[in-house]
Amino acid sequence: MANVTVLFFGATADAAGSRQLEMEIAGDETVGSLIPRLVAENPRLGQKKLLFAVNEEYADPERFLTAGDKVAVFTPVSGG
Amino acid sequence: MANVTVLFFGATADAAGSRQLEMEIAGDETVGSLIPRLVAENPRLGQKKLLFAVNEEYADPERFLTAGDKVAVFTPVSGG
Amino acid sequence: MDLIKLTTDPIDIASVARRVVPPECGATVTLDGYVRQFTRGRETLYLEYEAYEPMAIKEMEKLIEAAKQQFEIANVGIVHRLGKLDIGETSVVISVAAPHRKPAFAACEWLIRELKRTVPIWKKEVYAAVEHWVEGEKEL
Amino acid sequence: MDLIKLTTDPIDIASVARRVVPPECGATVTLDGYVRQFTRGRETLYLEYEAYEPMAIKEMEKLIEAAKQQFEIANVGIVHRLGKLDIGETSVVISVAAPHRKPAFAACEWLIRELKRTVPIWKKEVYAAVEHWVEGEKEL
Repeated sequence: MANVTVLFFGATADAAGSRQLEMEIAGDETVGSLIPRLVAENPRLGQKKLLFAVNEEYADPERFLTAGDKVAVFTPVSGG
Repeated sequence: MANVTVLFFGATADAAGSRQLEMEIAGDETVGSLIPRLVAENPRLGQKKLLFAVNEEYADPERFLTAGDKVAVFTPVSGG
Repeated sequence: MDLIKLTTDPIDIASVARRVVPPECGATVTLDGYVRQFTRGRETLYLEYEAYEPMAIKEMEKLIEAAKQQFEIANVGIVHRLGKLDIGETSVVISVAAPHRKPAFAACEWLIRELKRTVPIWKKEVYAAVEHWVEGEKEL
Repeated sequence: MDLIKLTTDPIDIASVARRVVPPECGATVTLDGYVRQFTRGRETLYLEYEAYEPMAIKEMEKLIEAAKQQFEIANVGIVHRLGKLDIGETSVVISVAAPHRKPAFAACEWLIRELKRTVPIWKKEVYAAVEHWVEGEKEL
């Protein structure tokens, strides 16, 4: 059974009510296929423009996931 | 008898061997008419590109002088 | 020597600006970004910054690398504050040292624009009665 | 509040940069000019700066006035060092605070270029064996 770690920051952490969780992935799981599952549990996430990173690098929704990946889900950045 | 004060800075002070001197002016004296007299006494001044100020404002050689004026004679600036 | 740092301590801009100076340089351009009291007429009480720290460090390293490819510059320092910031406190300092000042200005301006676009840091603005996370920066 | 100063003391760039910050601003851009060790391959031992002080102050006031006409900026600080400066020491600091960073960058770059062109200050470069007053600045 393969798991990934999902990380939230700022507005997505508020929406998800947590900063980190573990999710089980299927063999052909992508970043994009993970999102509806996250939104189903945390509807407020669905109202936001989301960006993704896998293992600390920006990633497209098409990116395939493998066991142990760290998937970060966040809104457009606003540092500076 | 009307006098002006001539001020030198940096390279012009080195060339003139002084930082300040008094000069008598004629009734129609200009900045430009003063210069040959200064160069005659300090030939090294004649080798330099010179800029002028009268009473702390940039002035053209055509500028007429009156008693008590402070005439600054200097090379192009190099601050910063 | 480059400098990249995320810190919850106040940032001393001179320590960033002077840190990046090498002997062949003559100019350092520094951007000091700080907490504005009034934004679109609304009064901010304070800000909170949060980062995805390891990724933010990596993204800042990439920015410095890219800036050195594009501009004739020597060293770059980027320090970003995290946590709670009061009005007027510095949130980010970017210093660029270069032999000549023109590329230092150009690189510093490019770096702050790209930092606001790519480095995973988020700002929460806290007003008198409400607070919200800023999702993307308008002024790119 | 603007700041104009000529000083023989070392310049702390943070004290200039932070002095000009008003509550409606969000960015200060600072140019830190300092003594380069090598210029065109030649090693500088130290520099000496001299000013026509009252006129230099007036010219800096005019520059700040002109910058405020052209750019959307709030406050400007210009501090120029005089006397003997060792390698790496700051000769000039120009800080421009603005509500938004773009005009701050543009104004700071304009101010240093104009300062080098118009403010009556002269630099003497002292090398290992020779010294000469710099008459006009090449890099305008």
